[in-house]
Amino acid sequence: MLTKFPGSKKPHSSLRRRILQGMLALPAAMLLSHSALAASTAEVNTTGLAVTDSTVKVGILHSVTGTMAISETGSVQAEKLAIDQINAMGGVLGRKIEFIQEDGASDWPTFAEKSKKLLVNDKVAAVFGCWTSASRKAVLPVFEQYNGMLYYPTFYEGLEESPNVIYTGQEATQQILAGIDWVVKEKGAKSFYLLGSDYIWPRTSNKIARKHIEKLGLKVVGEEYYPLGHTQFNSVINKIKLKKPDVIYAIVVGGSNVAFYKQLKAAGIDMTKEKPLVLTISVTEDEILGIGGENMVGAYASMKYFQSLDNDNNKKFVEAFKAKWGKDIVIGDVTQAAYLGPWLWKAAVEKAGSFDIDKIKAASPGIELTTAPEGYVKIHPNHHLWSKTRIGHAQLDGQYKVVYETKELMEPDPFPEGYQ
Amino acid sequence: MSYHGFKSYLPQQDLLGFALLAILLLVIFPLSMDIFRLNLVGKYLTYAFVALGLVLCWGYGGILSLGQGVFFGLGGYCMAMFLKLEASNPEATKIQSTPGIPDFMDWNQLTELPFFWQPFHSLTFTLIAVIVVPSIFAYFIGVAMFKRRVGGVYFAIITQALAAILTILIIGQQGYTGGVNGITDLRTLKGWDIRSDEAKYILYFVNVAILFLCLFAAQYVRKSKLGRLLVAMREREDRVRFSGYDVSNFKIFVFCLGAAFSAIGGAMFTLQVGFMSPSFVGIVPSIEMVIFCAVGGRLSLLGAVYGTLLVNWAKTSFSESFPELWLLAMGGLFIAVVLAFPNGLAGLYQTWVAPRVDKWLANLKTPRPLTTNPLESRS
Amino acid sequence: MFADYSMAELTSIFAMQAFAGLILFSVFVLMALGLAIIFGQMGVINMAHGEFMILGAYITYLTSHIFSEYAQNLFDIYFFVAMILAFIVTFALGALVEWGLIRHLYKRPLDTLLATWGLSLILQQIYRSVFGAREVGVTLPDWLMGSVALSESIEIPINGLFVMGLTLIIAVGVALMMYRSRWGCQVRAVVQNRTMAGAVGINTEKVDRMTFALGCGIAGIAGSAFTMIGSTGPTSGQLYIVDTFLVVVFGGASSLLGTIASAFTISQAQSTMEFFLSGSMAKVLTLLVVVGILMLRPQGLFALKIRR
Amino acid sequence: MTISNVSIGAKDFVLAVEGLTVSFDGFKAVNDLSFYVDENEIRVIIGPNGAGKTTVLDLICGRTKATTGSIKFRGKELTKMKEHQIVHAGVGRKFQNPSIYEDLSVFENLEISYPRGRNVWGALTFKRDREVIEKVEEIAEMIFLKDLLGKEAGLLSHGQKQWLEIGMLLIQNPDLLMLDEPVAGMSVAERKQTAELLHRITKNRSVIVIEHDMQFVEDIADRVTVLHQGKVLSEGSMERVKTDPKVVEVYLGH
Repeated sequence: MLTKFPGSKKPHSSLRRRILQGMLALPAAMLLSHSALAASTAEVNTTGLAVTDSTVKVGILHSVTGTMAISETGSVQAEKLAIDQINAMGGVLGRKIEFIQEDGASDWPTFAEKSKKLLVNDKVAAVFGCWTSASRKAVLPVFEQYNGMLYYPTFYEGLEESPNVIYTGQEATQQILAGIDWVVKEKGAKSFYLLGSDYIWPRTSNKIARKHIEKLGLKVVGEEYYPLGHTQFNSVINKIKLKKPDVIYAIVVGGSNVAFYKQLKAAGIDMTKEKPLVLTISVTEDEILGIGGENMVGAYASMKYFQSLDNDNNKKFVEAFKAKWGKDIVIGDVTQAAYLGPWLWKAAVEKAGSFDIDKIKAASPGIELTTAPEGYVKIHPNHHLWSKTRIGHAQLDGQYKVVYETKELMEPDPFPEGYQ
Repeated sequence: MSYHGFKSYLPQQDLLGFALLAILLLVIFPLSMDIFRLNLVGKYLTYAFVALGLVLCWGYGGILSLGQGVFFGLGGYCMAMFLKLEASNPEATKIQSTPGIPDFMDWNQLTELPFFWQPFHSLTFTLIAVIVVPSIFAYFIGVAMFKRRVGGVYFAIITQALAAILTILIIGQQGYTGGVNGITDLRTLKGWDIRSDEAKYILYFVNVAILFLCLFAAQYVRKSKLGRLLVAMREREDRVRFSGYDVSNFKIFVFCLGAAFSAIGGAMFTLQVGFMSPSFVGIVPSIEMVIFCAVGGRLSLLGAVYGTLLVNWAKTSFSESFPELWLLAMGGLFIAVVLAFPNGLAGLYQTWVAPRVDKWLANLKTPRPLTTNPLESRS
Repeated sequence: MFADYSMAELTSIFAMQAFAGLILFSVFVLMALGLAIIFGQMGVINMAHGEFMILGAYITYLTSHIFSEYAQNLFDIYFFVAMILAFIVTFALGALVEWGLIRHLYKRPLDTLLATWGLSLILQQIYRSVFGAREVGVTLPDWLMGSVALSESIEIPINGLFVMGLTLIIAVGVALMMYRSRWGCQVRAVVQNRTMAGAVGINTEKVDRMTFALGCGIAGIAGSAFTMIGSTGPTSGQLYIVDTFLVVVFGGASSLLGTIASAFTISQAQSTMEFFLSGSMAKVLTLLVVVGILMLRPQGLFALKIRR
Repeated sequence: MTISNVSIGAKDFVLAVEGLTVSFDGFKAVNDLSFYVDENEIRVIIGPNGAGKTTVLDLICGRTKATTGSIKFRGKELTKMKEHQIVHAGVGRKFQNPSIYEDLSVFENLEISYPRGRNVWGALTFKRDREVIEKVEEIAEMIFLKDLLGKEAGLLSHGQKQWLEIGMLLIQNPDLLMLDEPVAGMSVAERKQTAELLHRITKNRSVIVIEHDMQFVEDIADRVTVLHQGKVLSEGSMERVKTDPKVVEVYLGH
């Protein structure tokens, strides 16, 4: 379970402690992984995956064309970086990772087609990919039918738990509840205006948010959805002005995001004054790049990772990422989650001592990663990650300053009781 | 004289073309491809239904619809609703707060099946609905537009707007439609697992068989007087009108027929791919389907099938090797077809290959004059 | 829904809402003007209109970079330079496209639609290769991004005012050009009778090229202006295309006045409905109403009854 | 195509045009026009360019809708009918430029005009039977195109195209035939043939002809109507019209 990053030969003392904890927790896994290193291909691969004595093939499946390419590019970069680093450390079970990249082209049926190609034709040992819920829903039956392994990076609405998927992003309750609790406690928020792009993630997330807000005895004064790609928000901004909520809870995505925040600023709502306060779960550093830091400054975001996170893991990660992809690049929540995918898979393979999907499935729950940029994460039996939720405060330079983080890891709860 | 004599609905050269296509689809592809590739071909062929409808509407009728995806989607959704209901039996959905309804309804706090989903428990109803619902929709659009003589570019843009409206509606009403995710995770048809390799083989052949039925139907229309009227209308709409025809009725008919074809394609898509998503209803796929038709040759039924196969094959292989270049290639293809080969593959075939085939056919049999129907010589 | 509010609040909200409608109106006019010229005067459907707009936006992005690198003290006025550059570049590209593509297709309007769609795909990919798949953030001078407080509760976004002013200038400019200048006279002559116009010595090819290029150039200015309110990415142009076409078609293709009237109708309907209904439904209803009216009156709002 | 003659007011007339006006954005192309056409009459309409001749035909056949006024054909009000209904009622119209289907053969051109299978179902189930073939051949003979039936219509000469269009009307056996410049662009020999053709085909129907060629007009006209600025300037036999000072003024005055 020693999953180290290159250059982390002298772990920080606290880091070492955590690694030691991890080792103590999983002595059996350690043994397995040691014995597996010497194992022959026939032993570690009983189901005919694309594994040779020296290589193992995996798939990367994201949109590099179409509207979603905007968001998915970061994930592709993160996954490639992780694969490079793993290879530099000697690969997985002594085998170098080779990746086959496919383009989902922002089109869900294409995702299904390509995932089938990766699993059936290329026999990849794992797939890192998908971004939107729709693409995941499209490929899910394929992964279940052909028994593949998908590492899915995006924060999403939950309501799903597949043995063939490891969800490396947060599900909705993890992301939402802590954020709302924080604005209520720290900022004294009493009324909320829920706003979103019109599709399943914002709608489900807002449902969870509304339930939680109402449970706290507070008020939702408006809830609204705009078609994906909508660019005119002046009317809703007027409505918001009329209702005077304490918090605008915004889950706007894609190109609409840019339009919304620019128009919000132009309409005289200065987010730094926090009247109303803007809390979002959809704007990562990636999106700010398009919106412009000056248009986003003052907003709060609630998610598990920010580029500015101050820990050694993250510093190394950011440094390596910039070294590979350019110094101006920014890293958002999903990008980091995508980076976890290959590492979690590596850990699972080593724990299982095999590339066999069924063994990876069985081995995955309980796997810990102490070297994750976001800090310590652990796979829950429901295949989601335990993770902390943080609140970031948007700065002029397009970065978030972390102003709060949950003390404990949040338990993933994809089917929240009473929130459905 | 060759002009009279009862016309054959399948003249020699067309017959040869149909036979070659049948051999390709029924023998060569199944023998040379694994089930994954064959299933892909099956998926492409569902788009060929749309392209076929477009040949009639656009190539013959001069009606360019940029909203054929609407009909493909409606057909596909009808089928998907049936399959989803079957997949959502109370046992499979017992963890839901309301077992027995599709999962996405449960997530959206629906506690009972909406009324318009009810009839989709019946396969018979579904099969009828697959064809009838889109046709009726097309009929209403057709009446509204063609009776008022909206045509050409206006029609194209209005159908495009309709595609946009329907997409927004489907995505917005996710409790009833599955929203942007579409209707996913479809498993069985009357207990028959449509995801197994065997089922995929069978569905492929069923798909090809239905495609041929549609091809024959289209060929019949093309060779009937209605087909000639369409050509006549495209050239001289006024003349047709002043020959005593209510032009709009013919347009409505051919538009509905195109819609029905598209809808069948949509239903076959759902069966073979296992889900249906609003991304087909939108503008982009609708225009892509026009290009399938244009590449094949807008006046050629067989061309529509070949064009669809070719463009999709190119798309798949291109995007596997050079995803970044795919859009450039596709854009270039659009422009090249429009500028250089307005009659597409079929046009190239007619110029370069057909004369030789004619010769060969003529040598094969006792020489006799071939029909000089200009339609055939151009299609 | 208004019971809880004071009269003053309501007044100011309505004032701002009316203003929101006007901004939307200006945005629509700006989007549609270029297309209206091309479609109305030439009968050509330019599906790449959105991509021309985005080209304008990218030019603005580049200009903002150049100014912040080399002429920080002039940054406040870079936007005007950017708009001019955007016009020049899109105008030039428009002329090139007309020469390479459109002029071969005047007799086949539906084919121009397909060819320009192909062009739009190519442009999108070029943007993606050159500027990256992510959206770019265009830094705007501070003075553009604030709002004017007319009263305590009425705030008007400056960029909205800017767009309105720009729209006014361009619309008036186009109208003057079309109806007062010699060039406009030639354009109208060519539209009405190409052969005859050629016969009396008008260089119809040149007129066509200039008309198309002008339409594209206006799209470029619009794109440049829209960096204030929207996103700039390879596929952002697609966001505008349906709305733009509907505005033009609804207005009656051959009439600039019609385009303006239709932009007004659609924008007011949409912004009012957005206020009272939810966003998605407002959009659906607006589109439905427009399509419905078009079915009743296919020639659009303003179309000349002509003798055939 | 027999229509019972029930009308009272227009009993003797095949066509009665009364008070017909159409305006295009204020410009009155046809202004309060009235005229009547008898059974089996050949009526020629002449007039300078822009007099409204073609517009009158457009109005009668329903291509343009009248602003006010009435057009009665055998007692039926045409202004309220759709184009194809007007054709069904027995009015046929030839356009100024030959309007034929160039991509179809001469045979198919005539066949499409054959008045059977005019609705969708009929067109789908239409059979090219003996009756159709005989009728097509008969008409083709009449319009001098018997030997060219298999030819693509686009390849015909200009004059042949004109004949083909006339043939397409004849095959419908209309009661009122309207011809817009049937000899324009024809050679002298073709003109003669056309005049002969017209005489032959007008045996049992009324014909309205628009024509500029005065020789041709004299050859065929029973009566002549001179239009000017959308109004009837003069009407009567060719002799009378030719000597009408108003007509001379209009034709020679400018």
